[in-house]
Amino acid sequence: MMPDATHPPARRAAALLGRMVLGAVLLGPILALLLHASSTHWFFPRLVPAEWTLAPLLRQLGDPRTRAALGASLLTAGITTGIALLLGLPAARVLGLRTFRGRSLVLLVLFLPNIVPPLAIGMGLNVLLLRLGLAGSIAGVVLVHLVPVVPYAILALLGVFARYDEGYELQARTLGANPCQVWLRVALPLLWPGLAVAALFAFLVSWSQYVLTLLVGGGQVITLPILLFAAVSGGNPTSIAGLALLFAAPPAVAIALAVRALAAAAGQPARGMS
Amino acid sequence: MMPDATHPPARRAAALLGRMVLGAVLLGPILALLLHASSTHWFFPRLVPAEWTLAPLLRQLGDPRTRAALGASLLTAGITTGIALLLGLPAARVLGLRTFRGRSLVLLVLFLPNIVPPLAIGMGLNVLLLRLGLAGSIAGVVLVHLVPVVPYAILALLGVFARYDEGYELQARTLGANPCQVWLRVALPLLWPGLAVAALFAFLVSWSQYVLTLLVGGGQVITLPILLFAAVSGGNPTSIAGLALLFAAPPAVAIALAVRALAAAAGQPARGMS
Amino acid sequence: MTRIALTGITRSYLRRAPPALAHVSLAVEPGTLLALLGASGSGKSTLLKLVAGVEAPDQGDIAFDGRSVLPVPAHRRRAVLVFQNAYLFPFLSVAENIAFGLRVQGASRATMQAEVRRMLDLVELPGIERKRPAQLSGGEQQRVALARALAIRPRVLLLDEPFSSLDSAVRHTLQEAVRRIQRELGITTLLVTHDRGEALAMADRVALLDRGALLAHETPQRLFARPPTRRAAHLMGVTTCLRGELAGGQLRTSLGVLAVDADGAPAGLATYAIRPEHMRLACAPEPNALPVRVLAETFRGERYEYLLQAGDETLRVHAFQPFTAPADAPAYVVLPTEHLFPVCDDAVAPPARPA
Amino acid sequence: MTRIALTGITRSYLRRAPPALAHVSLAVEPGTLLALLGASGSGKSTLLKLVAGVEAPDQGDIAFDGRSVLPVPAHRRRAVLVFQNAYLFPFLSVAENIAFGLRVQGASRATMQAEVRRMLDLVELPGIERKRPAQLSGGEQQRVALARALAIRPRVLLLDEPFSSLDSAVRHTLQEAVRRIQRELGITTLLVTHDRGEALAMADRVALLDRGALLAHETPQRLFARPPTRRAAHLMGVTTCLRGELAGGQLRTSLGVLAVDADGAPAGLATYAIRPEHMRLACAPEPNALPVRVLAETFRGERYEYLLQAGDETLRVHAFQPFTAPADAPAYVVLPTEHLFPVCDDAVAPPARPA
Repeated sequence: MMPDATHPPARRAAALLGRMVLGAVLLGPILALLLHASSTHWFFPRLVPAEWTLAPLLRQLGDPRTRAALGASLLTAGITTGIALLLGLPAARVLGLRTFRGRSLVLLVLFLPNIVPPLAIGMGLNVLLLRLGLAGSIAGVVLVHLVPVVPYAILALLGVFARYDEGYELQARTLGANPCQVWLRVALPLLWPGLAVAALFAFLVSWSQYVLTLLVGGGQVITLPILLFAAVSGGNPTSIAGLALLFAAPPAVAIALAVRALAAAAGQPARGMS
Repeated sequence: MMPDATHPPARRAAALLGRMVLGAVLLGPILALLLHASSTHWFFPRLVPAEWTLAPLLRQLGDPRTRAALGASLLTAGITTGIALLLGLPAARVLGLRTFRGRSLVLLVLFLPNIVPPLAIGMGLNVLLLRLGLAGSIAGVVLVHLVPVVPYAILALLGVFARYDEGYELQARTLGANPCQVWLRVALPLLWPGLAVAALFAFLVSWSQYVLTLLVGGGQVITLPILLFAAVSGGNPTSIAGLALLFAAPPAVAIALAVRALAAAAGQPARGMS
Repeated sequence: MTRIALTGITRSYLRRAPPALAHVSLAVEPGTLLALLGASGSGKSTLLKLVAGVEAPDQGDIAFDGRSVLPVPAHRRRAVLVFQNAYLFPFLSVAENIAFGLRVQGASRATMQAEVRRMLDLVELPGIERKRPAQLSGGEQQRVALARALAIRPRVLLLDEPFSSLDSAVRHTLQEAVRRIQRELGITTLLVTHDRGEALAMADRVALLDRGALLAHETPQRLFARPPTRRAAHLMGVTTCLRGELAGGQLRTSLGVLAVDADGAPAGLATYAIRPEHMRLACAPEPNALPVRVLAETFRGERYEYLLQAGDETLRVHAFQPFTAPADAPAYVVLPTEHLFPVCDDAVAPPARPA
Repeated sequence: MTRIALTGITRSYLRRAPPALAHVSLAVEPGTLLALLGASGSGKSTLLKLVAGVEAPDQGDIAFDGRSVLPVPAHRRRAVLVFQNAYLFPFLSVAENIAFGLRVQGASRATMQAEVRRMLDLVELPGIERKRPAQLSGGEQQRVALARALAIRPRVLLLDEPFSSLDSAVRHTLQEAVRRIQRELGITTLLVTHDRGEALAMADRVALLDRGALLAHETPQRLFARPPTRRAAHLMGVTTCLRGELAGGQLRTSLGVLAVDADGAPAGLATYAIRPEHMRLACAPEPNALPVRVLAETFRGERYEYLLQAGDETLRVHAFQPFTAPADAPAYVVLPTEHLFPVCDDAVAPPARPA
């Protein structure tokens, strides 16, 4: 078979498509929000706002409620990410490196919580958490976030392990590396890019939870999406846009960085992950 | 290398794990909801309700608002699924069958809309749809649903195409099958199980949308999740449970069927997809 | 029985890379089997795809019985491919697989049944109509794939390394079966292979491909005994090529003077080659012997391999018996005149395609 | 120089399937190279993993110089594996790769630098310290992998098909290099291969493995010329085994009577084998000739293969010259007494492991 799949025009077209989608998805909404947030008078049918000012945006950032919500969001997403990686690494290793008959089944089941309406799961879990006294606490919110986050972490890590060759570890062992050295000097450098992507995925999925946080947090755990949605109900467009920008900017930056890192890695010749 | 990966105990353990997770995820919440919906008096610390009756549940089903929401949900999810498959098939074919340098990048970008807070995207798109006059219509809701649904459809189809060998099509062509016969007699039978799973994924992701529907539907497109969330705010536990059951039951049934079909396919010797 | 003629076939995949096939012209006589022999990347599979019609050449023409088939789409060419992977449709039974080509043409049920039985008899697997492909061994799958290909009465049979995933015993039996069937039906066949022995054993003629160029198109015996160029000789396993001044039936090389069969070749610089198994080690000088030092002896079962130093060249000699001479005794390698044959220097790379 | 002794090694992966290795006992003399020859599934790679310590046997003992190494974990055994895939760490330079084993032992910077240079000289790749693995060719990668393995001064070198992904010219050069280095350092080496020629060419002794059982453990020449059992003979390429009644130096088979070298063997049922290249076709009867019908002649380049019918058996004969006899003239196959050798019938399958 000839490698016509590596046709440069096709590759270039794919890269261009990627950039365009990336641009549209990341920059479009943020630009719109930025326009909203920095304007005071912007009504149909004007294409750009009549006046510009950063004052509303800065006012939003100075609000202690906003800062508290930012803290709660960072804390929840951070802890959730850490636990999800710890749980996901061994699971993804088994699922990615071994092939057994029920594998596709296990994967489907793993992913169910993301497919099954989160409302149904959230409410089912809420009954449990209420009885455990964890409802309304960060711990409870983290526990509930793990339900959709762990599958994402496993999914991201699966891709890494699908290309991971245990032979490197075997090789290192016979060269005299003890298990700890094998992990630090061989497995970690090989898995590093994939781990970073998985952490990013996990963080973002947790960061953007709204329904589950609301259900389990019961109005006591106020994360950014909760605050944002409250503002949406309130109806002040400038305040909404400010919060939305705050909410969307860190993920956008993180993703842009990850994409650049991945693109750089893709430019290098074959490594542990390509 | 010895195929110690196909070790029967490991396989059995994995299958058992799968069943347990499946049971916990699917049946747990539904059982809790069923108890709620069929009870009138159930308060802490009782483990089971004091009284049982199906009357509230049946009353809920007779409500015309419930029926209208059910119709809107089915319509939206159905159309979205159809379009997502039509868009996803060629995209997944290219991404799954060709390997090029930027491939992992394109995949990451494709999946961004599911990772990036949907709120940010929804609000960005809302501005656009408002200007197009599509806000508040089923068409607008479908368009917005496509943003998270298409990537899921592509992801599901990617798995199919990763194991798809175009050689079968080449073989059929040289045996005298015209392009239409190649598609109907070869590609479709090979892709069928994967297509079904992709459709299921797409339907469920659309079916369970809440935030995007609310943002773009603007209170005019009332799907089941919207009605359910309104009921949650209202606070009548029996009504909530009834709606939640209605909302969670069809996906649960569909997933159970898909899992059984996949398990049966996995039991057979290697086919187009294993 | 169909005659295939390829004329000036060129096919490029990448714009700036050398073409996969460059200016290849070949004719395959009706009812014969032509082996396309080459390493991976030689363009042999590309050639097969062009004949099948699943790809189109950039330049050149492909004709069956004198009529160009370039305008004919793959599904109407009746040129069937059989691959290394048998590509039996997993959702169909063996009978349904064999009948596939007839079914898409709209043949009747009775025709299909009769044809399936006939084809299964032909490939010596009677009675397995109802089995599923997954229940068959690798060799059986290839036989069914062959039956399926032959069921549509193809004009041309295209075999793309059909034996290379089979173990050697099954491979040999299947090679014999394919050769028997091909001769019985008199079907014009192209066989792509990277296995020299397979090409020599099965083909009426062998086309040697190298990096998109046709190096030789010969009968197996002639190609093996007298490859025409240095590169062709190398691909046929010749490791010794001696360059020297040819005059009066003698080749003056840097290693010594050899009597060769000049056969009317003009005097001047010439290159002669010899197969490793045609050289012989000796303890005493004789005609056409060169003094050598034995660097290494390797036992490889069927033969012994000797690595020799002659002047500043190393030679490899294959012998069927070990060479037993006292250490430090002088050794000679004999290059018999009847086994030395002239080779051309390689043609320069084919000219780039005119824009 | 380390002596390896394996005693009664058994290893099972699946509870109800036959074991990957059953009761294998082997000794490797210090400084020698033992080839483990077998098809896939013969257990040869498993054996290597057990010696390396990355897997443990179910039964039996592995000793280096008389001391059991079973309690020693893989990273302290100093038994280094080199795989078909070179497994060079892609995030390290060539020098860092070679120094890996020394670094995890805590060697000094100067030691590592000196050792890297020494090893690169040994594998004939001086000066490539700063290159990245991805910049090397397949053969160079294998050389670096070898250098990395040798840098820790291993007691035992374990080579798992290290040449099988290389093309034949590179493979031959690397085989010679490995053999030279192995002899120079006098390092006890196990080489796993499925390539008969490679095993015969490189090894001091060859262990023939088949479905987990050790069939033979011999020098290459003896194993090739006199495989001890039918199955071993089959694996060494012998296709003709004749069973008959042995009496007074004569074997009475269903095809005829053959004079054989009985050499004190008891009279009674016996099986004699002969290599396909040791038989010869003839036009007239002579001693030890059987009448045959020539079914097919196949030209395979280095040799001609004849498929013969003798009684109701088919024989395969390899000849280096074509057999030219008039069609329909009687033909005979000659089985020279000096090439007929007795083979044992195969041992019954090893007994199941006592529970």
